[in-house]
Amino acid sequence: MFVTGRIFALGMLVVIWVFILGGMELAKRAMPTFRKLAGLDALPEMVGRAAETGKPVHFTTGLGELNTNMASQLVAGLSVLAYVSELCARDGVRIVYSVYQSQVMPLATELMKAAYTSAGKPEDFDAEDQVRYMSGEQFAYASAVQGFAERERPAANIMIGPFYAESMLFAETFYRIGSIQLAGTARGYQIPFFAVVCDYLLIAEEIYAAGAYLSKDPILAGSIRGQDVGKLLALVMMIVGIILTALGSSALINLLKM
Amino acid sequence: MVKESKTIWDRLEDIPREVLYGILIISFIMPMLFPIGFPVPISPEVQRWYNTIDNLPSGSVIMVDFGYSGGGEPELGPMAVAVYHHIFKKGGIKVVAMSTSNEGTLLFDKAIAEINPSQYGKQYGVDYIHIGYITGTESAMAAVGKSIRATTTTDYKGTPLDQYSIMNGVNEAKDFALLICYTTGGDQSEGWVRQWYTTYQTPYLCAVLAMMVPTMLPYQKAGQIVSLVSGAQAGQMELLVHVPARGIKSADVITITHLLCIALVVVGNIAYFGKKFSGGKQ
Amino acid sequence: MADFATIIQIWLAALFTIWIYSIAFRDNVFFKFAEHTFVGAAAGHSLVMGVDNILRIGWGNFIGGNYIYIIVFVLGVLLFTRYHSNYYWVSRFPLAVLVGIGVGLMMRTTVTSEFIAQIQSTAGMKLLGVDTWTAFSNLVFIIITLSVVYYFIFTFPKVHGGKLGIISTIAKYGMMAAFGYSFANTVLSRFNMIFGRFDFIMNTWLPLPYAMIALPVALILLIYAMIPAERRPWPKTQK
Amino acid sequence: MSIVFKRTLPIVIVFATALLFILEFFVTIPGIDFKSAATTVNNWGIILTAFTLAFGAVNLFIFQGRHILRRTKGQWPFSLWMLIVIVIFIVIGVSSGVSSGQYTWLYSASYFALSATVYSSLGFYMTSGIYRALRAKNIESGLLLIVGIIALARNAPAVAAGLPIIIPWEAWISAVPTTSAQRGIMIGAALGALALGIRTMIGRETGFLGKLTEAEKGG
Repeated sequence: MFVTGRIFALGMLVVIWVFILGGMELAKRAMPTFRKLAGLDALPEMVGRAAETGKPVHFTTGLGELNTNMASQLVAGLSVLAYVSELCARDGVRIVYSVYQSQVMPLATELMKAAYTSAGKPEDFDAEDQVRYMSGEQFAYASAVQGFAERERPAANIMIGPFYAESMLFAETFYRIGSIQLAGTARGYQIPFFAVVCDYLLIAEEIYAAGAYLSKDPILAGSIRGQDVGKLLALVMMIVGIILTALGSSALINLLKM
Repeated sequence: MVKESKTIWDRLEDIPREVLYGILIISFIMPMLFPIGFPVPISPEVQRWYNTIDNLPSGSVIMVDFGYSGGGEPELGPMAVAVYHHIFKKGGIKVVAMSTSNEGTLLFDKAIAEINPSQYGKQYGVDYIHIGYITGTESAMAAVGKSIRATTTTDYKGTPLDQYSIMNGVNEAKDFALLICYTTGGDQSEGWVRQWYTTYQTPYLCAVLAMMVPTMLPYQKAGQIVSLVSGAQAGQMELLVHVPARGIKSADVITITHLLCIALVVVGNIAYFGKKFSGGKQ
Repeated sequence: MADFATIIQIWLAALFTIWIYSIAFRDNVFFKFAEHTFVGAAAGHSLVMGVDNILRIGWGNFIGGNYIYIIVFVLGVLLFTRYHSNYYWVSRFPLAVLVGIGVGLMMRTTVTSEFIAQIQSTAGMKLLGVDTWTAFSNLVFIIITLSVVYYFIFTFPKVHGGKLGIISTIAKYGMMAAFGYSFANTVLSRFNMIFGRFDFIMNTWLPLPYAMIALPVALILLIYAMIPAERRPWPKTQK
Repeated sequence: MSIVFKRTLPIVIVFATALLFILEFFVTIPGIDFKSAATTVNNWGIILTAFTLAFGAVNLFIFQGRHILRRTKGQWPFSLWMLIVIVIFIVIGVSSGVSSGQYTWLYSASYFALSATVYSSLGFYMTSGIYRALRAKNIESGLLLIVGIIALARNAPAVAAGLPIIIPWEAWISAVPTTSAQRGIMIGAALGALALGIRTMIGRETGFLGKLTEAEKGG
């Protein structure tokens, strides 16, 4: 009936399935509380600095498309964009979003307009100036963003989404012109560059948490809750396993191999 | 606005990038013009890779994935070439190649031209073959693992597989004693762990770009990969196989340019701390 | 001596290489040309390889007696309805098959290869009965792995409160060390790639006749192209 | 009805297809041949993916075509050239085959050289990044810097040969802190991937459906 050697894995898959669905159901009733994310906490300060200097804030969500497996990172980036837009509207700071995906333009415009409206300043929002389609090609996009950075010298630069080889290019350019930077991506190869250059960092899964927290979407927040329970389970299994191994028993390891 | 006078530390920090690039280009060109022949130590992973192939029983069949793109060719090409030399020198091993990268078949041709298999008396279709680029990455791995012939009936040139003697009795993952993947993509290097090691426990050797090594390390630690090397270690493989080529040639350049990087970090930090301690805080 | 076609190929490849590198200094028209060639070539090549698969694998199976493949061809063509403003939804059916395969293949093995196998490997690390250095290394390994998993727990804020905050700090230190290592490895990768191109320029292109003359000419043209139009000494542009 | 057909049915297809692959892997039920069903669907997937490889070119034709029609200043000649390149690749690739000498020539002269160069050009930015940004600002960045320098030194073959002490240092950094931190990230990411898979299967992640009408969004 069950394939030997894969029984535990199947059981685990079912358990995780239950965690995720359960998390979503519970989140529909009450949103889970999130821990502090250092990167997000820095945002008001970053916007405040832009207000002092009178320079704009720059935002990018990197590459990737909404209909691929990069969509969830892109969506997380857009949630942060909405939040930052509201902060900027409140402090009277101009925020410019550089767009790579033409399909994201209308969505981002809506999000930003809503943010300005909820800050009580819908008249301050100028879509044409603030939502800029740069290019749909990686390096053309990168050089357009670089050009923007050098012309307008934004006080802050925020990069959240799926980033590829352009990550280093952006981070270095904005560092050079003195922008304070927050960056986050779940693409493992690019995190080190952001870690080296940027002032604040959202590491890997943190961007999903940030997106879920800011968007207050019960599906995403509940899904993260379910994953958290999965992580707790992983921790328990590892600790029990290490203790058993130290005691000379391989009971847990044999169970995992079932 | 008051014009601030620049301190030496400011100047040091603000070296224009064109100057930095210039220095970098020079440090690439000089060792190429005047080769030094620095020594290259062999690392344990490369040795383990070499031993794995060396210990294969005669008659084994290996699956090789040319999963790299042209961008990574300078790094992974020399590794692929050196390993083919080793396999052909050892003899008695059949190599079936496929590609999960859409440039793979073209890069296979490049590698084979460099290897010149006829010097070892090896023939296409008898000792080695390429069954083509197959789209879908993980779907391709899973499909080929189940049945090669249900997936593709021809090699990369369009000739039916059954016309080649190498394919006699070779059709699924269980027929392969070893899996080797050269790749520039995480989907490939990780995909083979999922679709072949996890499913069929095929021993797996993986060569990736140096920058991908860290994310792949947990697989090696968990025993899912026998040996994980970076293409940058091709020079070491060439030394073990006694066929010095492109990999070893880069040793001088890599040494000089890395020394430059270390120097840049040191100078950059001196400038940073110099500015900090000379009261140049903003 | 290489034949004429090969010489042209080398010249083209060499010029493209120089033009692409020029972006490191400044944007210019040669870079733009090379970049557009690159994007076009990538798209064209990808399409050609797709056709190769459809013909070699799909068609091959079809004429081999697997007539059910006609359904796949129809589904494949339906994928292109995504470009139609009214019938775009038709493309969802073949796309759903693709997404389903991807999700199924990923889920069934990820749970083993990236979750259970990693837990198993960590659980099997020995702290007793090994030499001191190994025990110490294993201890550090276990502490970092556990604290990094712990760090990524988001919805139980209490586990990060008070003194427990130290766990996240350890996790961050561990990850920073890992990122430093990755960074250095990326330098190695990129420099190897640069070496590959320089090697090509110096040992394949420059030995060809006239290449030594062409190189400085190409560089001067590039520098000229990098100067903004209004500041060029010639031709004078009207303001 | 229409929404069910346009929105729900694709999700049902996703669910059923994914479930087939999951069942094939984990269970054997006498009388039901999951394996041959999965093999067939798997091979279908390969052909379907081959069709999607044309999307890039089609997108470019639509997008760059607009530049050409509008004669966008400073852009349209490049757009035209890009489309010409695509056509050249298609004509040569399809007429003489991908393993032909002509196609290999075309590939080596353009795409191969270009992609190798484009990705290597990042090495330049990294150099200035190293110089300007790799600073020991606090403990975290200090740690990153020290590990980075040791790894850089080890990666330089001659430095490692002349200063063999760094070989075990680097090996330890690689085997202990790097592997363990990456493993922690991997365990978290695996759960994230599984959660994404589950959300896709139950129709809570609908990016692949493309644009949704207002009525479909409400569904």
